[in-house]
Amino acid sequence: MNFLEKLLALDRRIIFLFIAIAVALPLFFTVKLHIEVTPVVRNLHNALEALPPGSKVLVSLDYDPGSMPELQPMAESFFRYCFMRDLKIIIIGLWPNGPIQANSALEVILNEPDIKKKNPKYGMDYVNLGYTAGNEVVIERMGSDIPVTFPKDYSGNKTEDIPLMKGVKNFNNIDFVYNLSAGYPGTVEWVLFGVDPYKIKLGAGNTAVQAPQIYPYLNSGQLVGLLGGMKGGAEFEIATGHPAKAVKFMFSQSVSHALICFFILIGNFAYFATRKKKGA
Amino acid sequence: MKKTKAVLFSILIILFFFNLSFPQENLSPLPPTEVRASDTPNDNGHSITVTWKLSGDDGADKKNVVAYEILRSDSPTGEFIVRGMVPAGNNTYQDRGAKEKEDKNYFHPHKDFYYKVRAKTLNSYSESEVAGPAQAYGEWFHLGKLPVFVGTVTFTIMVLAFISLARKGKEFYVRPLAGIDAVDDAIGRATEMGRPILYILGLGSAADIATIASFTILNRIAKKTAEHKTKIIVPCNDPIVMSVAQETVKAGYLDAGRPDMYKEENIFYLTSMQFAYVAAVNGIMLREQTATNFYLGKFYAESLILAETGSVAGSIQISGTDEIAQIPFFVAATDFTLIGEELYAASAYLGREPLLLGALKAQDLAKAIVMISLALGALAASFHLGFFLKLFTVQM
Amino acid sequence: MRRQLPILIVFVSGVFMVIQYFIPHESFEFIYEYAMDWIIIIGIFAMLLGLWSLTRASVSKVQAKAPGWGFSVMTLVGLATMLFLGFYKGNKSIAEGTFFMDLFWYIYTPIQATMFSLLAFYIASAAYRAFRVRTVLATILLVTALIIMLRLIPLGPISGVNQWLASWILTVPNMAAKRAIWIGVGLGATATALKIIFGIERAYMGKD
Amino acid sequence: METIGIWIAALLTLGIFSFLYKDNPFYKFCESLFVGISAGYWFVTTFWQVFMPKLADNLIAGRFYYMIGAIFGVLMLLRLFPKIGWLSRWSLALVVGTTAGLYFTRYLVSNGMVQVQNTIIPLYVKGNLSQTIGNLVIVIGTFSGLIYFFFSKEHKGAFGGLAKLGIWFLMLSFGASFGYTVMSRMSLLIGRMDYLLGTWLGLIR
Repeated sequence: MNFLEKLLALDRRIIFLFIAIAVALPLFFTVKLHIEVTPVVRNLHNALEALPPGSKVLVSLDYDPGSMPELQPMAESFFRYCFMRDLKIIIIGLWPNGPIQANSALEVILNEPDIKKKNPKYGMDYVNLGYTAGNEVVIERMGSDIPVTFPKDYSGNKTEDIPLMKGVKNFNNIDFVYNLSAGYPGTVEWVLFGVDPYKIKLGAGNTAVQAPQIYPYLNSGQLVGLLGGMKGGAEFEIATGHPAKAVKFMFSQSVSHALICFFILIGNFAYFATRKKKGA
Repeated sequence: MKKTKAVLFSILIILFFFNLSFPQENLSPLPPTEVRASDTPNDNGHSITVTWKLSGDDGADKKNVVAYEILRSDSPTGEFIVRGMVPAGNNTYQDRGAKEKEDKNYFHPHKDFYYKVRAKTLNSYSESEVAGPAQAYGEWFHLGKLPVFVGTVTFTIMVLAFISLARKGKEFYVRPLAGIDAVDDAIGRATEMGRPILYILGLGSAADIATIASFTILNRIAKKTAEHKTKIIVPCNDPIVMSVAQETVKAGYLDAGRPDMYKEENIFYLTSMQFAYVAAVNGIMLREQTATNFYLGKFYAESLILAETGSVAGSIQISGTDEIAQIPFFVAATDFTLIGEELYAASAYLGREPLLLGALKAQDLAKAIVMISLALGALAASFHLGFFLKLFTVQM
Repeated sequence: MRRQLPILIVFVSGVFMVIQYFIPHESFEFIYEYAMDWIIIIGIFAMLLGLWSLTRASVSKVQAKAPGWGFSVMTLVGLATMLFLGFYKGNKSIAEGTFFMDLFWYIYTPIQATMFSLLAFYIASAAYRAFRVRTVLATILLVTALIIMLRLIPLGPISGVNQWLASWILTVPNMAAKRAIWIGVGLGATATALKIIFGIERAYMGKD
Repeated sequence: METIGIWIAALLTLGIFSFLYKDNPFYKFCESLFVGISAGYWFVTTFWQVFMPKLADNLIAGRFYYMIGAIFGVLMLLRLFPKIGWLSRWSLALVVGTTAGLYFTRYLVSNGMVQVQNTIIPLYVKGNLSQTIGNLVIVIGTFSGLIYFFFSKEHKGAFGGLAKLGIWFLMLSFGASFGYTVMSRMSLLIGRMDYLLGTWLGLIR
């Protein structure tokens, strides 16, 4: 068996090893990748920029640990952006794990030096209202009364007593809604039960697999902007001028994508070369 | 020109002062007009739809109306309570309620209700005249679903007609399908090698159509394995699927006349959690050295893990799913793939039962109708004829 | 009785569900909601069948000292631990912060995330094996996959063209092919549903 | 607890990864533990989150319609007793019949009518060449794809040519989906690597 034939029947484990290296090694470096911000992300960023400081932003985290690699960086970069711009954050979850994910993202962001200087206060600048069962019905109920839908926050305080929630009755008192979604219930439900009846302004981040199903809502204008998968997360970080986890992870993405393409090419090269030989 | 400016200016000044002295009354917007309340069509009978003409002060240049409140009462002169609110620019509201009598928000059907609409500015409001009475009642047919009804009836008649033709002994031709022809070879290979066959029904429940189609295929394959005296292993991820799979395989062994060879412990339940199930199936493939793997049914992300592990083990693999996102991975990593509809057709192919073949013919006829509609529809749309699209439009 | 009655139940419940789709009236809505709940409840009872099958298989492996029986002991231990922890404090057993949830976070979650991430390796090895220019079909598969993957790699001057091409492929020809599959699946599934309701497809019922 | 937990999680992660090299006792250990834990977790959570609210609470509240579901549920369990096992078919019939009826209209509408509706688009858009081409490709692609799925006629002649075009479209779509999915699969691995190298070993931050 010569080299080319060996290459043709390459042991899978060699590919596995290269993939592991291609993903792990770039994590040690911080590289300024050129990532172009696509219009769908740009639109979301512009809509957020238009909000005056003090605006109230509702963040619905509708995912679980399975989608953390893609959506957690989006949650972190969004919280960072809000704190820097003095936007008030109201967190909820339509998935039971959402508010837990929010807390772990907040833990990361609140420890960043820039944010520490701002010193956001729980109850004044951000609040976590926790999870309520009922999927899309929760959105409908929030349309008429948010404090009734979420009577207590994540740690059991009465929603009415929280300073940030003063004057927040329903969607009329919310300036923007941001939804991170990994499936049902998620962005589709926010569009159908939030945007359509209550005319809320909605931006979303989705897993890459989910994103194509959401595109029609962008074209129709029901959705302001969309972050699709890790790349969308990275674009948002670039747009907000604060490259972080997603940008860093994108280096791994590029290297591993390039590696797969490279393997496909050498596989075909070996295939052609051996075929020629046999023909000769 | 100067004069008008001066007049406007003085009006503004006057308004300003009035505003200071009488903040409420003079800023009241014009009320909404032509308020109508009627039963919401095509619903369960617990909702009334209210429509109105926008207030004269609702518009881009005036903008002082921010929202409309919808109020309801049992009598035209009684107390009106707020039922809901919509932002400015909207002119309809569905007043909905629960259908359970014990619910706080129960909406009484067949009862007279009266409505008012209130146009609101930031610090003032004005009310429309009272509309009504209106009653809510449930409908017995959803008119918006008429196209679906027509489709249902037509398709049902087609299927039944072809099946009755088949019953009368009419023979139907179906073209060969690569994945199906491979099934016999795959079973033969396992027999020669003296190794078992692995059959995976996917992650669907026993009620998923793809899973049921897969049961029929399992039944045929079990019959063949019984004839060849080859072992068949069916690990399941749903308890009901497991029960059905046991019945199905047993029936296959009965058909082959070998009920004695049926072993229930080869059709077993592992766990219902996706990746734990996959972890265990991976182990089975490598430890049992299965010669042939079938993956037929509903598959999600695990499809590629299964297919690649099977290929490491050197098994012949035949796959099929209607889960569109997973077909590419089966196509890339298994030897034969039944794409989408081919999975449903496979049961008819394998059994060659005339009745099932008849249904397949009905499917083809329906497909022809769809294709003709597509072509005609696109032509109609090119000439801006909208009626054709309406034939397929379903209102929910 | 053994075969005729079940076929009748299938027919009646199937026809009812088709009819109720067209009837918005609440009386049908109520039965529909009950029926859906009954299905869920049947599924819950069936869970016991699953646990029984898993336990019996593992126990018999241990009893027979079959190869790898030690691993069956691990399965039984894991199962018994979760069942005990999940019930011993009543409905408070599965609250956040309990040992039950610790096992979920530190054993279940990492294993399941890792199993899922194996796909990164397998997608690479499958691409290597399958994407060869052997036939026209394999070539089409290969070329489109390459174009789409290249969109994540900085390519300098041709990056823009490639981005455009990738999104065109995803939104136009890809969409066309998916629609064809969807429509086919729709017809196949409705035909199969009809065959089930009319009792023509009945292999799933078994035989006596 | 957290430190021990992270160590256990990291070791189990490595155990599963070891399967990539070859099947081994470490993987077998993780696998069998995973099966047991997951089956238990699933049973317990379904019991508390579905069984209690759906059945127990409703029965306590006096909604006895739910008894019907429970009776069918018990019939399902009779499978464990061979002599009366056939009674479980009644429950099975209810499950299959109900969902077959449900899926019938669901597939007809969302897979059939809605898709046809979306494909009825003008073949010529005045003054917009790219949309004209796009629409043309969509209609031709869907049409030829459906030809490929035709079972009654052999793929020969002009019909066979269209069917071939159809399968080309299908392959193009499969290639695109494959390439598109790579990113999300890599994301998963990046997540695990980040856990091992960052959360566990603290090598990266």
